[in-house]
Amino acid sequence: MATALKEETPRTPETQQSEAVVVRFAGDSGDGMQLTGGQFTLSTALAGNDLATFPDFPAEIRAPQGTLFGVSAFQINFGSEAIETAGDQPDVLVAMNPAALKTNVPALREGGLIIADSGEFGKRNLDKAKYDSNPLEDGSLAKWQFLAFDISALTLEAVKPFGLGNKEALRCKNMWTLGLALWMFDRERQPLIDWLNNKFAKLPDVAAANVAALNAGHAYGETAEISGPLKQYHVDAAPATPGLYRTVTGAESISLGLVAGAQLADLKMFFGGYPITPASAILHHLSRLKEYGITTFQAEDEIAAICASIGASYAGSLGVTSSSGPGIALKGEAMGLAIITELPLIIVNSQRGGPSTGLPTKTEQSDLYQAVYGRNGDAPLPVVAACSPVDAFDCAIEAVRIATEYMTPVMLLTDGYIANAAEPWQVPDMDSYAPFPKEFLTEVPEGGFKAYARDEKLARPWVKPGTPGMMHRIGGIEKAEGTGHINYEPENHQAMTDTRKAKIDGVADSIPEQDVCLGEEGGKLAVVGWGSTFGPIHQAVKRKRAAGVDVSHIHIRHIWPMPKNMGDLLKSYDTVIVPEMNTGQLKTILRDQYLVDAQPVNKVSGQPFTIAEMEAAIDGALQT
Amino acid sequence: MATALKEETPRTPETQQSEAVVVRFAGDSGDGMQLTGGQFTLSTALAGNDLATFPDFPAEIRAPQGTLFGVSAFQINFGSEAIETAGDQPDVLVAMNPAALKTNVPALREGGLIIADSGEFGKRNLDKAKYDSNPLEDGSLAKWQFLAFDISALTLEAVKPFGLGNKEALRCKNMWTLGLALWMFDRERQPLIDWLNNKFAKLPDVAAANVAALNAGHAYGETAEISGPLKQYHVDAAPATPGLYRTVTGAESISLGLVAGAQLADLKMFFGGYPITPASAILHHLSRLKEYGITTFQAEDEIAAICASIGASYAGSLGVTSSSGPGIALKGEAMGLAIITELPLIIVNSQRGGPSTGLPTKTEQSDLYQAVYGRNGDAPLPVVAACSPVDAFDCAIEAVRIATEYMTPVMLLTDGYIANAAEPWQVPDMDSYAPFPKEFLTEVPEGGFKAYARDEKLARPWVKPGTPGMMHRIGGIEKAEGTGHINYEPENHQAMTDTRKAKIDGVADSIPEQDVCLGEEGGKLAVVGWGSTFGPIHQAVKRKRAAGVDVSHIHIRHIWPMPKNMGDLLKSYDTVIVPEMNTGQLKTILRDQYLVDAQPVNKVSGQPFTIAEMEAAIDGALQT
Amino acid sequence: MNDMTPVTTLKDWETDQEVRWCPGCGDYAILKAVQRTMPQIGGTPENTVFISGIGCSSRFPYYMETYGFHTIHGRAPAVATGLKLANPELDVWMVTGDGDGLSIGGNHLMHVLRRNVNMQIMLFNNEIYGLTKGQYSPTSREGTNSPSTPYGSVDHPARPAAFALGSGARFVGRGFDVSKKLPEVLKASHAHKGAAFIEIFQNCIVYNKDVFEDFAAPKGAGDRQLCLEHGKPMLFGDPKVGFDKGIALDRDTLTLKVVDATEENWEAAGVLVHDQTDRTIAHMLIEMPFGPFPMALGVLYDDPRPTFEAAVIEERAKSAAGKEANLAKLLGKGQTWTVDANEGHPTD
Amino acid sequence: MNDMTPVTTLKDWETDQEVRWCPGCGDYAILKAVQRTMPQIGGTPENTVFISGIGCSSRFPYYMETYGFHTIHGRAPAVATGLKLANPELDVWMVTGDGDGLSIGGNHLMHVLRRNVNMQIMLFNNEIYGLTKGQYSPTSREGTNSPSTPYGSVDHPARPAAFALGSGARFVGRGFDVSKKLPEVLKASHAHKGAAFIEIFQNCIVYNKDVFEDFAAPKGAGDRQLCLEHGKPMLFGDPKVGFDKGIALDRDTLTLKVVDATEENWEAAGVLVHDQTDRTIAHMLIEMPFGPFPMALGVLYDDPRPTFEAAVIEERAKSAAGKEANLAKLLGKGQTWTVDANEGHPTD
Ligand SMILES: Cc1ncc(C[n+]2csc(CCOP(=O)(O)OP(=O)(O)O)c2C)c(N)n1
Ligand SMILES: Cc1ncc(C[n+]2csc(CCOP(=O)(O)OP(=O)(O)O)c2C)c(N)n1
Ligand code: SF4
Ligand code: SF4
Ligand SMILES: [Mg+2]
Ligand SMILES: [Mg+2]
Repeated sequence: MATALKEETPRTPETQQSEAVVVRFAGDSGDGMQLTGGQFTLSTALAGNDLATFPDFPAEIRAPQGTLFGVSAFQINFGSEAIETAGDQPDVLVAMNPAALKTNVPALREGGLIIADSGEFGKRNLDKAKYDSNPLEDGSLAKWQFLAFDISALTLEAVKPFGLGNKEALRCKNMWTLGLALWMFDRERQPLIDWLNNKFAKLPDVAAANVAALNAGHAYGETAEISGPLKQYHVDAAPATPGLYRTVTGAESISLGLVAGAQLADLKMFFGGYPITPASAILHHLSRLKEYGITTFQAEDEIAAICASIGASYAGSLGVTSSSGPGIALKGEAMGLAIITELPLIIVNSQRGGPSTGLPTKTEQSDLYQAVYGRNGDAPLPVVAACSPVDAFDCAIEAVRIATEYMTPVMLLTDGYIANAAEPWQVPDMDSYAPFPKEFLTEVPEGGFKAYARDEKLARPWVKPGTPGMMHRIGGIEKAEGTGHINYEPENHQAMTDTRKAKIDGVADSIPEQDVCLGEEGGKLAVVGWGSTFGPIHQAVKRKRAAGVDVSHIHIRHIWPMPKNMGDLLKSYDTVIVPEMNTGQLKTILRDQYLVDAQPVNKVSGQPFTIAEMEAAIDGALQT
Repeated sequence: MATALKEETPRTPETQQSEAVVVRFAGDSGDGMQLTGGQFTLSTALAGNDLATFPDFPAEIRAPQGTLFGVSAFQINFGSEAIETAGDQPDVLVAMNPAALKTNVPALREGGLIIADSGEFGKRNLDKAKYDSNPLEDGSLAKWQFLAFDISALTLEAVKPFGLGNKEALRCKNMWTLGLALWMFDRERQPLIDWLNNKFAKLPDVAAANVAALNAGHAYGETAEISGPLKQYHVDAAPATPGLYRTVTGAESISLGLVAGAQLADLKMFFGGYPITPASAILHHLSRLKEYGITTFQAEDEIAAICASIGASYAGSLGVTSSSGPGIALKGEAMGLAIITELPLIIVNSQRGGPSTGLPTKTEQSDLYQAVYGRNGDAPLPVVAACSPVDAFDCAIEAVRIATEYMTPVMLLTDGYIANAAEPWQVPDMDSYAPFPKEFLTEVPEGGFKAYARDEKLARPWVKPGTPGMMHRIGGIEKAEGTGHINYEPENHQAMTDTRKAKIDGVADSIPEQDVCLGEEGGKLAVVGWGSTFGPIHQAVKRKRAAGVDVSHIHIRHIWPMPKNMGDLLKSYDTVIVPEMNTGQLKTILRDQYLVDAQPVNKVSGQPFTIAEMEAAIDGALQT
Repeated sequence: MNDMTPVTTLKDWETDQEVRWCPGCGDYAILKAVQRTMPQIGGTPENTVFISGIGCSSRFPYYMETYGFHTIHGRAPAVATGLKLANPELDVWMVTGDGDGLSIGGNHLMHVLRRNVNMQIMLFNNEIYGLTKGQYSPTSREGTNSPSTPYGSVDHPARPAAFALGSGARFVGRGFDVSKKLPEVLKASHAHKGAAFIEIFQNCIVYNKDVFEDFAAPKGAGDRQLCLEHGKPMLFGDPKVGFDKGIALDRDTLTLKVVDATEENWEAAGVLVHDQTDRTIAHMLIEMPFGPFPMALGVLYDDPRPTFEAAVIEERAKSAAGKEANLAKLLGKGQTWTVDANEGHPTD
Repeated sequence: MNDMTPVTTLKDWETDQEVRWCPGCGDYAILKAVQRTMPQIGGTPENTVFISGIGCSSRFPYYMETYGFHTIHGRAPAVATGLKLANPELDVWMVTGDGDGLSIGGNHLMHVLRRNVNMQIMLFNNEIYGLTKGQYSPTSREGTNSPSTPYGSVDHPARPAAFALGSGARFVGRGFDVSKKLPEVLKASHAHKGAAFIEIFQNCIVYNKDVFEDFAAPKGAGDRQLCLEHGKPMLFGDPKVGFDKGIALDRDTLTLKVVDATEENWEAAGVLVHDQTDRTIAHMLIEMPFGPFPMALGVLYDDPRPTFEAAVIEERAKSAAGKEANLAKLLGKGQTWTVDANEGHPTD
């Protein structure tokens, strides 16, 4: 049972029932840890546990082997209750080399279990990891349990029959490790074996070797259990709504949400992108989905990417572009063009650590200012933020709905954590989504055609070039009300500025009121979050509430405009705190819009908040 | 006396003593109205009046003659008291053709005087101006005084002796008009005659013809006075600090301020720009000042312009770049680079109407969000805003001081109105400015060289490439504290983010406390403004105070960070209103930072506020 | 030229918007030339789109009674690429200036040419920034006095046609605003499938008056213009009295030279026959210095290859072939499991 | 080559930073080649600056014990231009990639070449985006499978050297990562006053492994590499056993051809002598298709003209000549008036 792994963690009544384990796989970039983690995730999902993951890899493509900066890690938190974060502290650390041990062991819970490949703890690797002596031998790991055995040698042994070269053979180490992990948590091997055979269909020897390594690792567990400290744990399946499930990463689910959104809007999609970490994955996903009426275009830069998308929207497709911080900065001028020409457009921002190039592979929420305010002129646009891989699907659909119904660019915020993390996902039934088909203007309306006529949402008509009788010109210069001709008149500019603002403000009419996702309306303390801080906030609030603390969790999905009841809701609490992975950006909007004394809680380290940090913030807010 | 022109204006005790007249010259773009206005301004200045101007010209280079959109106007407000705005309503309108009359007469004060060139009111021109009948004849100008005579014919007559072609001869019309205006306001002709002779030194016939036209216009005034409604007015000189004076536009004074700032900092200046209205004038001015150690570089685009300036700053020059809205949007990514590499840099933003291409030749204050928030990541930089052509000089120096003392990019905000408007300016005595010479690190300091060592202002050392022994590398990836090497560690990123924020917040230690520029600390109402709304706010507050209203004017020059006493100061008023030529951007900062219920008063028409609008806003705020 | 029976007239291509260029600007003549060309190529206004950046030249779309998009500075090629990929049926014309296309927009221009998106790209080269009041541009000649270069510019100018060819253009044409032959070049550019680059010299009478007069002035034009025609000898001189000079190639030094030649003896004089598919000759014609040589006008190079949008469509079709666009299936892809209604726990 | 007595050794150019490219990446070899070249050209670390954009290649400055600036994606030419104008004494080397330099940064590259800023521009062409994990780049060959083109790319690739020449480059060199001759090309680029463009083929072993093997592999290299030397015949074949082929020009069709030739009979065989100042030949060599022809390496074109910074300095000096930098006078320029102390009113 998992309790053995958990004994030191103090338990609240609410969490005691939950069985959750945090495992971290860490190794050299070349060791295939992300793959191991991904496959372990899948097996966890198949076992019916709820889960959350946190892949954390180096900025280098392939850092020199054995170095500290070349360590790649994958953390998974799984359990028989709802899991919202990848876990504060691992209970189990698998360390494939000294560098992996060194960089990851400080995070391990006291008393947690280390599994290390002793075969990699030779002098050379110890030097590279800047260890003076072998930690497996010098007693420095005393506060943890540890198990070291020569995984390298065991793997070589296991795959010997398949005649692979030494290098190739050693590549199977990760499968050996995965086999061991599968045994530890009492998992089925068959799905993994199927997957390996499928993946290496063209290289049967490699497939067989990997399967052998997997089996060997599994067998090692069984054997070692008898003789040593290695134990098997069982984590019950988490209760879940009945239905079909799979795992999904944020990048996948945004891509799928965009596809679904375009279908609901009855539009073809044009995706213009330019590679940048961590946004590229969306481009990669969509470029495999040509049969869904999607054109993907890798442009020469971010400016061309958004401009091509604007061109496609002008042609009558749903233009979508995507980037992260630095690339989004470059798109600012063109966003203004989409705003003034009132064309639908989705801009996905997968946020990463800034400023400038910053920390490309780390997560952050520091582009909220840029999203809401970062353009020349009075240039409002709606902003929607996803809070998890699963949520990203619905957020993408919502962004498409707003963009097409209101004829406006919409910014969809996600971040590096969401993009890479995986969650179990109940495959949505598209029949349960109300379609919002977009109609093009194809006939000159009574009273004549006006390119800037307005419907009840203040949206202008969308006319595809190629439509007879409605030729017209648009552009970035201020347009005359109604006709859309160039117009520099003071009154007209005032009117158009007001209309653009009113149109975007009006989006609030089409979104749900802000709810309290945990706790009550009104009370001592509201913790208000957005984006990927959802998990740690939610867990912390849950724990605190279980301990009888008067605290509620409000999670904002619609960053701009906000739900209409937001001001009243916030004012119903004595204290409002706003945890963000930035220096305090959402809090600016809340204070400006509602004049509530929202207090920032900030972390800008490229790492998600831990639940413990959130609990401390709640304690702090209630003390003062 | 000017009172004749002013009789309908209700006067408060404070303003009654002040003698001020507002004159607007309006004509076809080809009529040389900007030149006429500029020269009239000069003669006004030489007469010792205080003054403010508002040039308002069409977006087209040379719009077709006679059209409504081709009208170019120049307004001047001058008087014997301090003048802060170009005036709400003209007292005198000079209309050189029907289009000029049509577009400008609505602004004219009831009872004001129209002077029109009847020679241009033929059928063709009336048609172009969309007049069904001749307004000079159909009684539609009844609520104004008007004088129409054939200026075209009179000019041709006057310049006949000099044998110019018809087209060239007609070009002298503006000098005829200027001559008349000089007579009306009792001005010296000689400086103008000198200027004409100098300007046309190489074309003596043209010079002579222009002088003749000028004299003829003047003589016409004398003659017409005897027989008709034309009267001569005399506006006393305004009291002024003794010293040497000239007129200056905002674009000139920013350029001069940058030159002065660079000298005070003991640096060479590198200016990288790309043409854009209304920012280009700064590039034009500086490119004539090579002897001041200035290199100007017209780059291929705005991104190259800022990047070249960053390169020059890296080399040890003062890098300066300048643009307006759309171009500033393009520079966002590179600003992040300057922020993380902590290099001094000045970014001048001459704001214009937005969004997108917007209204290039109109003024607006809608880039404040972009200035304060418009970048990816947590990327703070100081923002300084000029309020008038004269103020721009000191603001530019202040920007240079902050940039070099704190090793940071600084945004200097101005706008189209300030850039083009002219004011009398007491030529500053540079000896009265404390120099702030920047020292480069040239010797390895004790304890070794660190590229990201910090001084008491948290600024890092500036080392010129070429300096022996301190070779180092910088870049846009997060830097390690101290060394500046690449560093992705969570703690380091947190520390560097905090330091960057603390450094910019610390700029507040070096700026004066916020003062109340008119009125008292505390009271019923504060009108808080920034930038070029200074004039109308100040005049309105002055008038209201004279009428006994408890209202004060606070003008913010340091937009980010703000003076330390700002919060307390704002809280000392019952009500705070924030007039802005945008949809409410400064108000966001005030509400966020100080949680004061600052209420926006907005105008987004491409036109400055009028004093009357400000008075109405004050009344409105006090009623509720 | 593949003229068709016109179904429209010039009038059908005029908008009701007041044309707002300076009186006398070369843009007027180009506008007329384009409006004259459209009926001849059998265009229909509703299927035609003009895309421009920012500049005087880029105001062009407002005056064409077609669909039009006046975008932002330098980005027209990108907008046009998206438009064309989204609807390849449209006849797309791009209008840009020497600043818009070669200063801020040079990169997009390069890529649209390299990718070979099927559209006509008209670069109005007036060797100046018109709209921003006369600063020098990347094509301004060395020593140009302008507000930003009061003592004369020092940059070596870019050569649009050389840049286009270096970027991979498969059609390079040249004309000038008031040239009667401009419609012919436009027609050829339209007939070319792929990105067709046309440099149009344009007189900015306000800020760079008459810089092209040396070859564009009607007087003596014959001597100063080499009007290229595929398959015809490169003769010039006043055609009214008969050509009297030709362009020949010194095959030893690989340099062009001007030789005396007539329509009768050109072959003997070694005059080159224009082969618009010859890249080497295209390079030479483009780099041929004006002064010692006439200005090469017309279609300098025309050698089509597959277009980008055709390739994109083909690739899309190929990769989608046999696949079903079933969203439900897509959502449920990969390894899945089912949670049973009774237990709320997985069953497989 | 103008070698000087080295005052530094290779070691002096190495930093203490861990090199973070993938093991086996071609960038290592280029780094060594550059570090080897620096002493030979008499460089001093403190007067040398490496400027790069973003990409694997652009990490280069961190490994050179000189001044260095790892800027932002595509903008290195602009930063380097500002640096060079602010201090023309510095020896500036730019490092860029096929994505950095030709995708997002193409425009700046064009302009730095056109302006002819005196620096060495090394474009590491691995025909892929390395740092972002393997998407195709503008130089990727048609049909490249990559994460963003899972069914093969369809764009026609850009050719860096052709682009450079079309942009006005006066020096175009080519080499590859592990080539022993790379330092010679680098030295020549340094000796060239002005913007020197060097395309360096670089093996990205992770995402585009061995795409250049066809000519870069040591085995059979003689047959596949045309190593150009100014004034020398264009011979190739294994030099160890004697060249056996040459490049000749068919002067009728103006096309290059491969002919049998040896070091003895090349003249008779019509083999071209490399004239690095010949632009026409440079065009042909650059466009010479690999496969039927060998890969042209070395200095393809080198014909200096005045540099930008020299012109800027000269213009600055000329326009400042005789003028005094008197700030007080400047501030008080134009028509002024004085307000008298006694009256507070103007007196003149
Ligand atoms: C981002 C941006 N930068 C600068 C400008 C200002 N601008 C408008 S047009 C132009 C150059 C115009 O030159 P060109 O393309 O040659 O067109 P022309 O006016 O000569 O026809 C510039 C710099 C702008 N509108 N947007
Ligand atoms: C503005 C911006 N856009 C995109 C990126 C992401 N990015 C980093 S390097 C790179 C391309 C690298 O390719 P290349 O220049 O060929 O260098 P290589 O890694 O192959 O050496 C991209 C797209 C970025 N850092 N900044
Ligand atoms: S400024 Fe020049 S290019 Fe622009 S409209 Fe006037 S003449 Fe034409
Ligand atoms: S990804 Fe390619 S180019 Fe980048 S370091 Fe690795 S091998 Fe080199
Ligand atoms: Mg131009
Ligand atoms: Mg590359």
